[in-house]
Amino acid sequence: MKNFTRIVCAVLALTFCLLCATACGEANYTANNTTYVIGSTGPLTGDASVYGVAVQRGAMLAIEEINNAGGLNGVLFSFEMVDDMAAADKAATGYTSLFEKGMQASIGSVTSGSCASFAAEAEGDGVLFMTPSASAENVIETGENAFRVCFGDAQQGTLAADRLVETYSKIGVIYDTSDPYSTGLYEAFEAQMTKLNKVKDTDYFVYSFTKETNKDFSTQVSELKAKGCDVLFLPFYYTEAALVCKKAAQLDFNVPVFGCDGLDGIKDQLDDTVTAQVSYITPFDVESPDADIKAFVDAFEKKYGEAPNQFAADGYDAVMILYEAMKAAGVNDVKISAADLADLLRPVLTGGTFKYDGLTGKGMTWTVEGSCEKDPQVVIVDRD
Amino acid sequence: MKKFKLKHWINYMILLALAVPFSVIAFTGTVKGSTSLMLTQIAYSIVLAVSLNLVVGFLGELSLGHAGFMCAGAYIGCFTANYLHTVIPDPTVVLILSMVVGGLAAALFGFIIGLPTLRLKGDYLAIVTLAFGEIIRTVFMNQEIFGGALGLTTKKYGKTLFVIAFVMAIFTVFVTQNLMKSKHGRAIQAIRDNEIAARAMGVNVTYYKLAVFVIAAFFAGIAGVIYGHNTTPVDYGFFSFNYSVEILVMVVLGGMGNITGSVLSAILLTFINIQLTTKLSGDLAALKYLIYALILIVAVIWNNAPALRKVRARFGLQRLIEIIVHKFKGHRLKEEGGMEAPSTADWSKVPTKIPMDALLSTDIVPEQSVKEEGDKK
Amino acid sequence: MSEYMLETRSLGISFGGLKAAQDINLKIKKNQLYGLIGPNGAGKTTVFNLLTGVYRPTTGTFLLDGEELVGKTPAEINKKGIARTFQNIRLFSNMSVIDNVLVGMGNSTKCNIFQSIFRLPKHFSTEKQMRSAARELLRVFGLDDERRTVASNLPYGSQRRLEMARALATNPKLLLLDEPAAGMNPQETAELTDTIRRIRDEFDMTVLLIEHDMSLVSGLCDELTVLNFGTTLAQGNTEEVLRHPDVVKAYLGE
Amino acid sequence: MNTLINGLCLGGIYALIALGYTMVYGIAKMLNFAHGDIIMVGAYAVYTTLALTGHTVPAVIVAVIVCTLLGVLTERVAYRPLRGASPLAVLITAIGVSYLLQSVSQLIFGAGTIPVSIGNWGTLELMGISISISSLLTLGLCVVIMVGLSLFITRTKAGTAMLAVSEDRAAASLMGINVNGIITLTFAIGSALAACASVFYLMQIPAVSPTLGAMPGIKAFTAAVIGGIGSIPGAMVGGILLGVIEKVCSSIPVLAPYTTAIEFGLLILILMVRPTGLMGKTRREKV
Repeated sequence: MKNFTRIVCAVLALTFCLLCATACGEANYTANNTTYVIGSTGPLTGDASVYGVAVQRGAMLAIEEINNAGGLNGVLFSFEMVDDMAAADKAATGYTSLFEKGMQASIGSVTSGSCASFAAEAEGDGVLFMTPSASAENVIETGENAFRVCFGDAQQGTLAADRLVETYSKIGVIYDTSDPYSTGLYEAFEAQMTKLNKVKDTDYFVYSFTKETNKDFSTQVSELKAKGCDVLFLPFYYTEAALVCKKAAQLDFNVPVFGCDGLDGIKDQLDDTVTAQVSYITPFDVESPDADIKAFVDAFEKKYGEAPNQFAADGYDAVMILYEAMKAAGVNDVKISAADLADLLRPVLTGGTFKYDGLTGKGMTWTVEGSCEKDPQVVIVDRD
Repeated sequence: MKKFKLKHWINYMILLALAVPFSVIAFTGTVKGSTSLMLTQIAYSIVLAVSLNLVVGFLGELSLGHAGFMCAGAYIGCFTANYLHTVIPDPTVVLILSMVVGGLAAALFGFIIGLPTLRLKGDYLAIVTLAFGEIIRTVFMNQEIFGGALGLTTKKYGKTLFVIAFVMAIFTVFVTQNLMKSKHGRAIQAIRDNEIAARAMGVNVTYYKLAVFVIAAFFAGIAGVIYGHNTTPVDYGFFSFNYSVEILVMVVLGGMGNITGSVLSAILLTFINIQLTTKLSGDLAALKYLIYALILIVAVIWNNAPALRKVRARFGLQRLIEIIVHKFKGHRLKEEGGMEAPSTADWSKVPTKIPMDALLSTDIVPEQSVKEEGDKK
Repeated sequence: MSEYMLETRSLGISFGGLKAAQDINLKIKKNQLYGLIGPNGAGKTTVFNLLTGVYRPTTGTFLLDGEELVGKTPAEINKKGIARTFQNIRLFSNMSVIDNVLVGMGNSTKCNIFQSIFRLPKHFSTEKQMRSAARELLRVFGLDDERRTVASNLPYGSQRRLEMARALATNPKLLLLDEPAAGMNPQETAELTDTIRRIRDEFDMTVLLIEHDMSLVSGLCDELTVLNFGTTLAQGNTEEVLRHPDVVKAYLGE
Repeated sequence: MNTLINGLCLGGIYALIALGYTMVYGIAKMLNFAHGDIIMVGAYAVYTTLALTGHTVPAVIVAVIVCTLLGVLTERVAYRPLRGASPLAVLITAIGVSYLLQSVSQLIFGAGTIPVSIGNWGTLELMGISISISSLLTLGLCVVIMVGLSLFITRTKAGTAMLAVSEDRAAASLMGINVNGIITLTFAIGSALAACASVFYLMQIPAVSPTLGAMPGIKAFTAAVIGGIGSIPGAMVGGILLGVIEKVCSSIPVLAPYTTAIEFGLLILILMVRPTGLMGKTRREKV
């Protein structure tokens, strides 16, 4: 028995040493960089993967464009993305692995829940990020280095309320109580409706669902039909919204459907049974005559064989903003640490003189809190 | 002086081997953020796996709601921590206090869930624990004070969290191991092996079943608080049935009723999991669940299939360890048969009767044994 | 001190309409070896289940050493002093032989769950005491050498003996043996007879046993009760009972 | 009223799935946790055949064949080696099979939700309420299948053999019934029912994803337990009860977020009062 014990001890001791060797890492992860590394996490699998993949493609396109133009003072850019499956804990793990791969600036996470987690990690290391699409209010509240490209939930919800009351008198609302994006939009919508002196259950009717009951919408739709609503407001993601549309068509309830940017992508999910008009708020219009947008759409279609959605444009913009800001700040050191870079970029972004004309809005500027001020370039996309 | 027994100390040795060098690094220099995250996850996985093993491996009841206890601990513990941060400046004190609160809260839930176990068994109990787990997380998600759908925002503890997490892992192993190697542990295992006989031997089944659920829930709650200090926000989606199954996979892989096995498989699976998450992308991520699925199926069939009993006795891990130990001891190996040691992963009801007895039994025909006969045909 | 160790007064139970046992009146004196026999389905094991609290009697009552035990749980009844073995062996099959016995000893020692977890001195003293008592008991049954074997790996006869040892470990006043000789060959049965006598003498025990093997019963028991269809057919001195015409008829047919 | 019809319709689907659970439990004495995922595979089969042929009828046939084969295969490979082992070991294997099916589908079809275009026959106006034809069809066919199944079990030789096996496996095998064959047949029928359920499911919810079967699976499992697992009328009652409750909850805004909690709460409540469900038989372990 003695011998056996000894051997076990020896094996354990050996593991000790091996583990120690791998764990000792100095804090300067950017020392070996030969390109500027921009990192991001997003859902590349799962129900929200359309957004993650779109952002990834948009960002890659931006990187390509920058590099083709010679990078920044001759130094190229690279982009790394880790799959977080829209889960907070995976976003944190993803963040640390990116950080240790030498990430210098980031476009954060794609979805709100994981971006909150990402932001908390980034705050500790002083990494600046510009999220393309995490719209929950708490995402940019974590610290001074958190910025975003898209509108916040509050802005969209308010806008939706304003638009809808213009044309419709009985608004049917369905929302997901278990999703931060959906509840954020709904709360803003409700607040605005109250401000507009609209009364719940006479001017608008609200039903809800959760992640566990997000498949069968027959009750919600038939109840709203019975109430005689003349429009459906669906502040959630397109997969579920498509199911609502189909259920409504099945029940012969063909009122217009209105949503926010989460509805981007719904086109592919609908078939010809759905005759209702579907429209949503988005700052990006694929068919815009704008030259920049045309160029982007063409390049995107050429590379990926399909038209970009708003998230691709957001991802593109986010990378471009970082690039422009780095240019404006005069960054000239490929081995600059993330925290130092953040200290350079922050004053530029919030200084007031830096403006960015992007695909998702003209004249973007950023508040100290990190939210984006841009012309409310709202497009209502009608399905063909 | 008593003889040094490796099997009493091996768990502590493994945990210390993992925790001590990194702690030294963490306190003297800098430890990588990813290493710290991974170690914390490993530590709370160990806490979860060992405590679930208490229920599944030792008490013999399948619990599919372990993540639910973790959820209760995470929400209540971290909520307390958020408040305590405003009163107590030292984060370590806050962490420890919140772990106690979170653990006790989860233990309360464990008590409530333990109650139906007194009337239910097997499959029925499994579905009830699953249901309770779902109820717990749904209820917490819908509370505005816990952040609603946004999740509960928590204050991260920092890179040395894993040190405390490992202290808790060691504490969990300490409690579980000492409990099992006492008269109470024997009573609990007796309930698993034969509840009717245990009752007849004066074992207070009610008391022990509740105690096991409460203790297991307490540790799951602590794991939840550690999770909450490691990841923000605390998101209800994390504590789904899938996570309960992940913990179950650790227990099954490590061997039912085998603490060392649980510790090792928790370390291994967490490590693999993190590697897969950061390395695999796209739909290949499904490979992770494919691996889990194969582990579950193969491990369970290997350990339980009646037809494989002989093969197991000859080639099983237990036999392998015996061969190694015997080699070192210099003893000659005992011949074949009767080699399955007490704490094996073998969980099956080994038929204790010979067929003769079924034929000779004269009173009420013992239903079970006849069935087993029938099954073999 | 009551005159009888066990006394049942018109004990009976019915499942739905079926009267599995009715009007059972046993009177067992201290230190007696008492037999309960009867053909298949006569309700013998049902009586054991009533006496150990597995079933609750629908009529009647029973007293152990003058104390009424009806309505108590199996664990409580065990603590009061009735221990049993099972017709279809119910060992803790994945536990070692000594652990099986130690489970039986659990309730006679006082050491709470916290004392055990935190390894307070009380834990060590009780463990030591229990272990030596368990070894003692195993020695009596010739199982001490196999104390580390997993119970399910024991040969059949040893499993039967272990069941008895485990039952005795709970320190009972009355021991109920359910077909201890089932499946044994004549030689093993002879040894068993010897063991049961030794139990009575060394542990100062009262034993009630169900058995089919008439040689065992006639060689061992002072008194018998014969059951048939849940009712008492005959009762009294072994030799007289075995000669009772109803009993002969029940066993051999007309 | 609308809610009630929606509930009945969903309940019918749950009941069909629950029948699969309950039959397998009654006869093989195991909980086939992977049953929900067989529905998912069925749905993918429907989707693929629809995409290839464009017709509903071959899609249904292919789905039934695929599911039946899959059910028999899982029984052979994963469950039969464990016959006679602890029921919990079997349950854990079943969970493993469930994960296996999900991850394999994800590797083949991707994790995303794919829309399926299957039957929209408009609505029927009846006394001021509009009911979609597909709901009526679902409800009607569910009833037909259930009645057919009951007849099969009580009137045919194979059916009575099933009953015999579920009563007492040993006795049945002594009577010359091929127990393994009957168990395989049970899995086949249960899986074929799952295939039917997948078609009805797609009529109500026209989209497939690898996790499609998980929730309906757990819900139907709950329904089977509520009704008393092993009892066929119990599965029907349980399924319909659960479907109606789910729909009633989501029609009341205050309760909607708690829908799942309420359903599971009901399960626990019923099990506390009747540990074997509403119509389950109590089995006592012989001592």
